[in-house]
Amino acid sequence: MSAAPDHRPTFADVSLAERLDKAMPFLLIPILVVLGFFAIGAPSSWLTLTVSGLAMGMMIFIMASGLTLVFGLMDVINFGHGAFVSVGAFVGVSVLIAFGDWTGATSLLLNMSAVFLAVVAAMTVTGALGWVFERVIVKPVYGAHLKQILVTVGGLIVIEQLIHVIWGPDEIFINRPEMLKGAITFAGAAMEKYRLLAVGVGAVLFIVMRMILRRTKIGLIVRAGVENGPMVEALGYRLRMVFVGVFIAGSALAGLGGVMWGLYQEVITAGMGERMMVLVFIVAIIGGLGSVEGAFIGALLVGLLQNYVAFLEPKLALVSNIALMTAILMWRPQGMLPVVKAK
Amino acid sequence: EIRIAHVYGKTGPFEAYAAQSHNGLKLGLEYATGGTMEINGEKIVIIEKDTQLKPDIGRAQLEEAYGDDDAHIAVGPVSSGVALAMLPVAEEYERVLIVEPAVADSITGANWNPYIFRTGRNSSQDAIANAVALGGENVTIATLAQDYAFGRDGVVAFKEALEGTGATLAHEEYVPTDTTDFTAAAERIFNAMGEVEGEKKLFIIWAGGGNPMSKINAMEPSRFGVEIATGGNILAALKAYKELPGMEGATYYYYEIPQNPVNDWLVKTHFERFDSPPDFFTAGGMASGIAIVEAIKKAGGAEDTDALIAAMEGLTWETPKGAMTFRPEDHQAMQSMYHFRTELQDGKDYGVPVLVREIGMDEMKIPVRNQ
Amino acid sequence: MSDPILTLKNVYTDIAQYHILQGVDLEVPRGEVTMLLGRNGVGKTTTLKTIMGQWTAKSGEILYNGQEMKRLPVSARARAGIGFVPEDMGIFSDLTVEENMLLGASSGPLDPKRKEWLLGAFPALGTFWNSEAGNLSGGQKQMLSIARAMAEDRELYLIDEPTKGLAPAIIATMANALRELKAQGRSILLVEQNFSVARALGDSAVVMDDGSVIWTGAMAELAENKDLQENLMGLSMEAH
Amino acid sequence: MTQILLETDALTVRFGGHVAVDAVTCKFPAGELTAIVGPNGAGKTTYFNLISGQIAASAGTVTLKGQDITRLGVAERCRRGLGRAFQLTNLFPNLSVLENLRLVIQARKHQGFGLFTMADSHTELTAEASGILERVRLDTQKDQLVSELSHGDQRKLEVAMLIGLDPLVYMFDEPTAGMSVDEAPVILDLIAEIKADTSRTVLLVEHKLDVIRTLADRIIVLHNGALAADGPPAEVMASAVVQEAYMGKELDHV
Amino acid sequence: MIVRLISGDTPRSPILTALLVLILTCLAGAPFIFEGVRALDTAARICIFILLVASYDLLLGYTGIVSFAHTMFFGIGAYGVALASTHMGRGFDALLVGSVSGALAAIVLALLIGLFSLRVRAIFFAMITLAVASAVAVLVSQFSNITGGEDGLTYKIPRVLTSANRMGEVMGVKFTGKILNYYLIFVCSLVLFLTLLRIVNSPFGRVLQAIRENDFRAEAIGYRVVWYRTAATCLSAATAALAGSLFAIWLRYVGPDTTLSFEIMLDILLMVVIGGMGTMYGAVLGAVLFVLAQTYLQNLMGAASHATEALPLIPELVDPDRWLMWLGILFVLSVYFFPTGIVGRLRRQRAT
Ligand SMILES: Nc1ncnc2c1ncn2[C@@H]1O[C@H](COP(=O)(O)OP(=O)(O)OP(=O)(O)O)[C@@H](O)[C@H]1O
Ligand SMILES: Nc1ncnc2c1ncn2[C@@H]1O[C@H](COP(=O)(O)OP(=O)(O)OP(=O)(O)O)[C@@H](O)[C@H]1O
Ligand SMILES: [Mg+2]
Ligand SMILES: [Mg+2]
Repeated sequence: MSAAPDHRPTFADVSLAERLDKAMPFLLIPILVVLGFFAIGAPSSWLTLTVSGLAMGMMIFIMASGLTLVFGLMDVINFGHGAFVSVGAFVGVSVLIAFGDWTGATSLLLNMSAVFLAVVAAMTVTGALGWVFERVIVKPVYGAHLKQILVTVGGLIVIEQLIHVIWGPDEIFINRPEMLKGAITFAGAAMEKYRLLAVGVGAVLFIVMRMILRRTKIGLIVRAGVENGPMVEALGYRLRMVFVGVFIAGSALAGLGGVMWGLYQEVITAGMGERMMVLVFIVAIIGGLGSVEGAFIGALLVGLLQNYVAFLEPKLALVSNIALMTAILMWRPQGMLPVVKAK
Repeated sequence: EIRIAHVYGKTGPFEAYAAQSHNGLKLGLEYATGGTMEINGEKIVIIEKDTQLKPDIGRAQLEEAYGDDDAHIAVGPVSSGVALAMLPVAEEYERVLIVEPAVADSITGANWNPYIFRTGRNSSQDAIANAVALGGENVTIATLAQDYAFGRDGVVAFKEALEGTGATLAHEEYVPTDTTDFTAAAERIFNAMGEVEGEKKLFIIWAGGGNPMSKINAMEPSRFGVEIATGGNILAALKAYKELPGMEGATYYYYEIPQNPVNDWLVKTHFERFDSPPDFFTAGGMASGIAIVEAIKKAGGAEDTDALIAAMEGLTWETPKGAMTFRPEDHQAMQSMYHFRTELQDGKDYGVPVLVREIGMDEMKIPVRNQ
Repeated sequence: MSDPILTLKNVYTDIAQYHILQGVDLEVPRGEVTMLLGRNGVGKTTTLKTIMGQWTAKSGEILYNGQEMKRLPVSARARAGIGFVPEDMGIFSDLTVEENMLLGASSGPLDPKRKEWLLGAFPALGTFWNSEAGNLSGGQKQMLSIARAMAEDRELYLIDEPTKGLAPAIIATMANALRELKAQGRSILLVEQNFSVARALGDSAVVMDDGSVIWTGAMAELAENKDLQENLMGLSMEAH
Repeated sequence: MTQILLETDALTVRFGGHVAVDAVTCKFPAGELTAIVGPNGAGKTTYFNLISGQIAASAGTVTLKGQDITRLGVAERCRRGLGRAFQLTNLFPNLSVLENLRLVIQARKHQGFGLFTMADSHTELTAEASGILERVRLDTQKDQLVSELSHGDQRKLEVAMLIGLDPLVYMFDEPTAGMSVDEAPVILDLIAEIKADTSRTVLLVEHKLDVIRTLADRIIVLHNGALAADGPPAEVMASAVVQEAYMGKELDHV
Repeated sequence: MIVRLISGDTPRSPILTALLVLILTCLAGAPFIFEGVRALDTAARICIFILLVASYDLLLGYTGIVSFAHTMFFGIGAYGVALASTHMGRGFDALLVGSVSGALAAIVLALLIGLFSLRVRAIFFAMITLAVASAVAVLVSQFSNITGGEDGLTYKIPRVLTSANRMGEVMGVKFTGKILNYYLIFVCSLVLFLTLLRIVNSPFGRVLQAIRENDFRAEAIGYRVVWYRTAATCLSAATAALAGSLFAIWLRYVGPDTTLSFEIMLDILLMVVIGGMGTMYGAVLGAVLFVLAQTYLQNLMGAASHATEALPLIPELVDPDRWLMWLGILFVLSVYFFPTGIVGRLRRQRAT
C-alpha cells in the first residue's frame, strides 16, 4: 500500500540531568543509607538501624502492596483495606494458636509450615471477604472518590465490629514461633530473625507482583478500564471479572500483610489495620500510583527514615513521614514512579 | 430507690476493660448488700450510659444521668480524658462521681472538685509502687515511656519516688504513642546503659496497644546486662510476659495475689458466673460497688449529697485488694500495691505474676496535688 | 455473495426516556463497505453502539453471522469478531501508544506483521510509540483509535467518523487501509460526513433520518444522484 | 500600517527531546484573519496553548500589544485580551447556558470577588448575556443545563463565550469540527463578523480547505513545529510544500 | 424579605421547605418544646454541626475541594476559646478573644494549605490534609503543658451562661443561663449560616461553582483559580473555627477526641453527603439526621433488642453495644439511597 507522507518531528538530545532525574528514585535509598552512616557515627548502631529499617519497610510494603493494586491501579480509595489487614491477622493468629504444637516446636520446618498455613488461611478469608466487599459495597461507587471513602469506612466499621462479635473485644496476644524468636547478632548489631523472614517474604512478593504486572495485560486492562470501561469491554475484555479479580488479590495481600504484621506486633486488635492506613496511603502516594516499584522504594524509605530519625532526634520521628511525603510531592507532584496519573 | 449511674465506654477501643469494670461494679453491689441489692430497704437501680469513649458524649451522658434520670451517684469512666471532661458536671449538679478506673493524677489533682472520689489507683501510685519494687542500692534504671502526658507524668512520679531508694535514673526515653518499631529507642537506651556498672534495669511505662516489651527483648538486651521491668496488666497482656520469666515490677491486681475473704468470694463467684478469673478492672469495679454501699449505709441514704461526702471522706472499707481508705484531702483511695515476679506455670499460657511483697498503703507517699 | 454478516431487523433503542432508534433495518453484506449516512443527530452513532451493545436494544433483532446477539455482553460481541472505532475515539490517555495497541489485540500478543502494516499507514504512531497517548494531537489520537481497532484481525469493523480532525493526506492513506481490509474479505460498517470518502469507499449505502432507515441502495447510485442526496440529507453533500 | 496586536518571537517548546513548536516567529496585525494549517501533529494546537499560556514555553517570547506576556499565567493573559475557544468543548456542564455566559462577562468585568451581593441582582450581566445568546441563536435554550445540550449547540455556546469575553485576539481551534452542514454557516458568519472589527485579530485552525478559502486573509503553515510558509491564501495553497506534506494526493485519484 | 435573607436561594421543593421550617421552629423553641438536658444538648449540637457541615459544604460541594483537615479548623476555634478562658479567666472577653484569634489562626493555616493545593492533584491534596490533620492531632497531645494533651482542657465560662444563673420561669420552664447559652449558640449559628448562604449565592459563589465544574476553563476565562480556592478555604476554615468556638462555649471542655479526631471528619463528610452536596440546605438535613441518629440510635437499639428478646440471633445484632456496626451500615446505605443527597432527591421529585 502507499505509505502516508512521513513527517519526522525534530528531536533534540535529552540532557544528562534529565536522564539522572529519571534514575533518581532508585538512588534515594543508597543515598539515604550513606547519609545515615555519617549522621549516626556508631557502625553497629547504624547496621542495626539499617537492617531493621529495611525490614520494617518490607512489612509496610507487604501491607501497601494490596493498596497499590486497589488504590493505585483501580483508583478505589478503600479504607476497608485496614479491616482486611485486621481480619488477616485474626484468622492467621487463630490458625497459629490452633497449631500451637507446631509453633511451639523447635523445628524450623514445623514453624514455617504453621506460618504458611496461617498465611494461606488468612489470604483465603480476606480474599473471599474482598469479593463480597467488591460486590456489595464498592461496585456501585467506582469512579466516585467521596462515596468510596464513605462506604468503605462504613465497611471498615462493620468488619471491625464483626471481629468483636467473633473473636471478642479483647486484644489477643500471640507469641512468635520458636525459631523466629530472638535475634542474630553480627558485628555488634542485633538483627531479629523475624525481620529477616519479613525481608524474604517482601522481596519474593515484590518480584512476583512485578512479573505478573509486566508479563500480563492485567495492569493495562485495569488502568484503561478506570479511564474508559466501556471501551475496554468493546475491545473484548471482561472488565468486571478483571476488576473483581484484582480487588480480591488486593484484599488477599492485605490478609498476608495482616499475618506478617500481627506476628510482628505479637498483639492483635480489631483496629490494628486501621491504624496503619495513613502510613500505607503515604507509601502508595509517594511511590506514585499503581507502581509496585514505587511502593517498594517508598516503603523502604519510610522504614529507614523512621529509624534514623527516631535514633537521631526522637521528637522528629512523628513528622518524618509527613515531611517525607511533602518533600517528595514537592519534587514530583505525581509521586516517584507514577504508573497512573492522579486526578 | 437508689439510682446509680455507670457512665463508661461500653463501645469503642476499650470495650474489654469496660465490661470488666461493669461486672465488678455489679458484683460489688451484690456482695456488699448480701445479694439483696437493697440498702436500708431501698432498691438499687443501675443505669448504664455509654460514653463511646468520647469526652463530649461522656459529659452529655453524665448530665443526662444526673439531670434527667436523677441518679444519686455516678461511677466511671475508663478513659482519663473522658473522666476529666465529666468532672465539672458533678460539681454543677452537686452529685458524687466515683472515678473508676481512669488513672490520670489530675482527676484527684488540679481538676479535682469536692464531688469527685476515686477508687482506682492513680498514676503516682503505680509509679511509686514500681519505684519501691525496682529501686535499690547500685541499681541503674532507664525508662521508656510514651511521649505524652501520661508517660511523662509517670516518669516524673517514678523519678521522685526513686530518689529514696538509692537507685539512679540514667536515661529517659520517650517515643510517640503510635510507635511500632522500637529499634531506635532500644539502640539509644543500650548506648546510654552499655558502659554503666552494676544492676541495670529498663522500666517500661506503656498504656494501650503496641508491645515494646517483647520487641526490645527480641533485641537481646542481656548483651548489655539490661533487664526489662514493667508494671502489671490485664490477663490477656500477661502473655507477653511469658518471654520474660523472672521479670519484676509492681502490679495493681492479679487474682491469685490478695488473700482476703472479699477476693476469695470474687474469684469463686467470677469463675461460677463467667468461667474465667476476675481481671484487672473487675477488682476495681467491685471496690467501687462496695464503697457505694458502705457510704450510703454510713450516710443513712443517698439523697443528701453533703452527708454522703462527709461519710465518704476517711471511709475505710474492704475490697478484693484488702482495705482501702478515701483520704479526706483529695478523695483518692489509698490502697496496697503488689511487688511481683513473673513465673512460668503449667497450664497457664501467660507469665504469672507471683507476689514478692505487698507494698502497703503507708509505704507509699502519694503526693496530694489538688491545692 | 453469501448471506450478510450483520442484519438489523426493526431495532428500537431508548436512551433514558428518549426514544432514539425507532425501527432500524439494515444489512452489512460480507466483504463489503457499507456506508451509514445521515444528518447530525439522526441516530447513526446510536445504531453502532446498539450493535456493539453499549446501548441495549429494546426490541428487534441483531443477527451476527446468523446468531442473535441482543443478549450478549459487550465483550462477548467483541470477541465474536467485531472491531469498534467510537465517535469519541476512546483513547486511553494515560497509557502509551504501544499499550493502547497491545490492548487492541485482545486475544493474544500484537502480531509484528500487522504492527508493521499499521505503522506504515500511520507513521506518526511509530514516532510516538512510547509516548503517552493523551499527549498526542487530535488527529494522531484519531489515527490511534483506528489502528487500535485493527490491531487484530476482526471480521467486521464498525467505524464512526474516522476522518474528523485528520489532514487530507492522512485521510487518503486511511482510505487505503480500509480498502486493503476489504480486499482481505473483511466487512466494514462506516459512518462518515465527508462525502468524497464515502463515495470513494462505499459499496452500498444506508441513509438514516429520525431514528430509522429511509433509503438503502448502492453507493454509486446515491453518489450520482444529486436530487436524491438533497432529498435524503437536506443538502447536496457535494456542495461542502 | 495597522497595529501589531500579537507577536511570537522564536517561540519554542520541547517535550523531553521532542521539539513540538520550533522557533516560530510571527506577527498578527489587527483586522486580519489568519488561518493556521498543517499536518496532524504539526504543532497547531500546541502553538495556541503557548500563546494562551496553557503550557509554558521552553524559549522565545509572546508579546501582546507590545508587552511581553511570556511569564504570565493563563488567567492573567486572558484578562489582558487573549481569548480562546477550544477544539473539544470545554464548558461548565452542570450550570445553565445563561450562567456559563454570565460567568464569562463577570470575569471580564472583574466582579468575581463580590462576596456579599446576590449574584442574581446583577441584571446588567444577564442582559448582556441574553444579547449574545440571541446572536448565536441559543436564546431559547438559555435555562437548560449545558450537559443537556446537543453537540452543535455546545459548539455554539463555545463561540458565544469567546464573544462574551470580547478579547483583542480571538483564537478558534477547529470551530466547525463535527458540526453538520446546516449548522456550520451560523458559526462561520459570526467569525466573519468579528473579523470585520478592525481593532481585533482572529487566529483560526482548520482542516477544511473550503472554510479557509472563504474566510482567511492570510495562511501560515506549520510543519514539524516550524513555520513552513506564510502568505496570502492562494499563494500558500499552491506551494509545493503544502501540496506534498499536507494535502497529499487527491483522494479520488488513488 | 425572607427571600433576601436566604439570598434568593429558595428550597425549591415543598417538602424541603416544610422540613426546614419544622427544623427551624424546633431549634428556635427547643428549650420550651423538649424536656431534659439531653434534648437541649442535642439541639445545641445540631446547631453547631449545621454550621460546621455548611462550612465544609462551601469547600466540598461548591468548590470541589476534598479536605480532611476540616476538624483541624474546628479544633483550632475550640482550643482558642479554651485557652483564652484558661489564661484570661472566665469572662466574655475571653470568649471573644478566643473566638477571634481562633478564626484568625485558622485563616493563616488555611492560607498555607491553600497555597499547597497549587502544586498537587486533588486526591493527593486530600491525602495530605489527612496526614496534616493527624499530625496536628498528635502535636496537640504532645504539647500537653499548653493543650492538656489527650486529657484536654476544662475551663469555666461566664456564670451568666451556666445553669447556676437562674432567671425565673418562662412558660413553665426554668429559664437558666444554660438556656441563654443555647440561644447564644442558636443565634450565632443562624447568622453565620445565613452569611454562608449569601456567600454561595454571590458572584464569588458562582465562580466557585465554575471552578468545581471545570477549573481549567475557569482559569481560561480569566479567573485566578488559586486565589478563589484559597479564599474559599480560608472562609470555610474561619467558619469552622467559629463553630468550634461555639462548641467550646457549650461544652466547657475541649480535647483532641471531641474536636480533632478523624471520626468527626467522617461524620461531617457523611452529613454533607446524606444531606446533598452543594446545596447548603443539605447541611441542615444531614446534620439533624445524623446527630439524632448518633444520639438516639443506641436507645432505639436497646428498645429493639428488648422487644426481640425471644428471637434467636436478632437481639444480639441489635444489642446497643453493636450500635457502631449499624452506624457503619448506615454509612453504606445512605450513600446507596441518597446518591444525590436528600435535598437532591426532594428537588428531583418535584421536577418529574
Ligand atoms: N446520552 C444521551 N442522552 C440523551 N440523548 C442522547 C444521548 N446520546 C444521544 N442522544 C440523542 O440521540 C440522538 C441521536 O444521536 P446520535 O449520536 O446517534 O446521532 P448521530 O447520527 O451519530 O449524529 P452525529 O452525526 O452528530 O454524530 C440525538 O438527538 C441525541 O441528542
Ligand atoms: N503535553 C505534551 N507532551 C508531549 N508531547 C506533546 C504534548 N502536547 C503535544 N505534544 C506533541 O506535540 C505535537 C504537536 O501536537 P499538536 O496538538 O499541537 O498538533 P496539531 O497540529 O494540533 O495536530 P492536529 O491537527 O492533529 O490537531 C504532537 O506530536 C504531540 O504528540
Ligand atoms: Mg455520531
Ligand atoms: Mg490540534
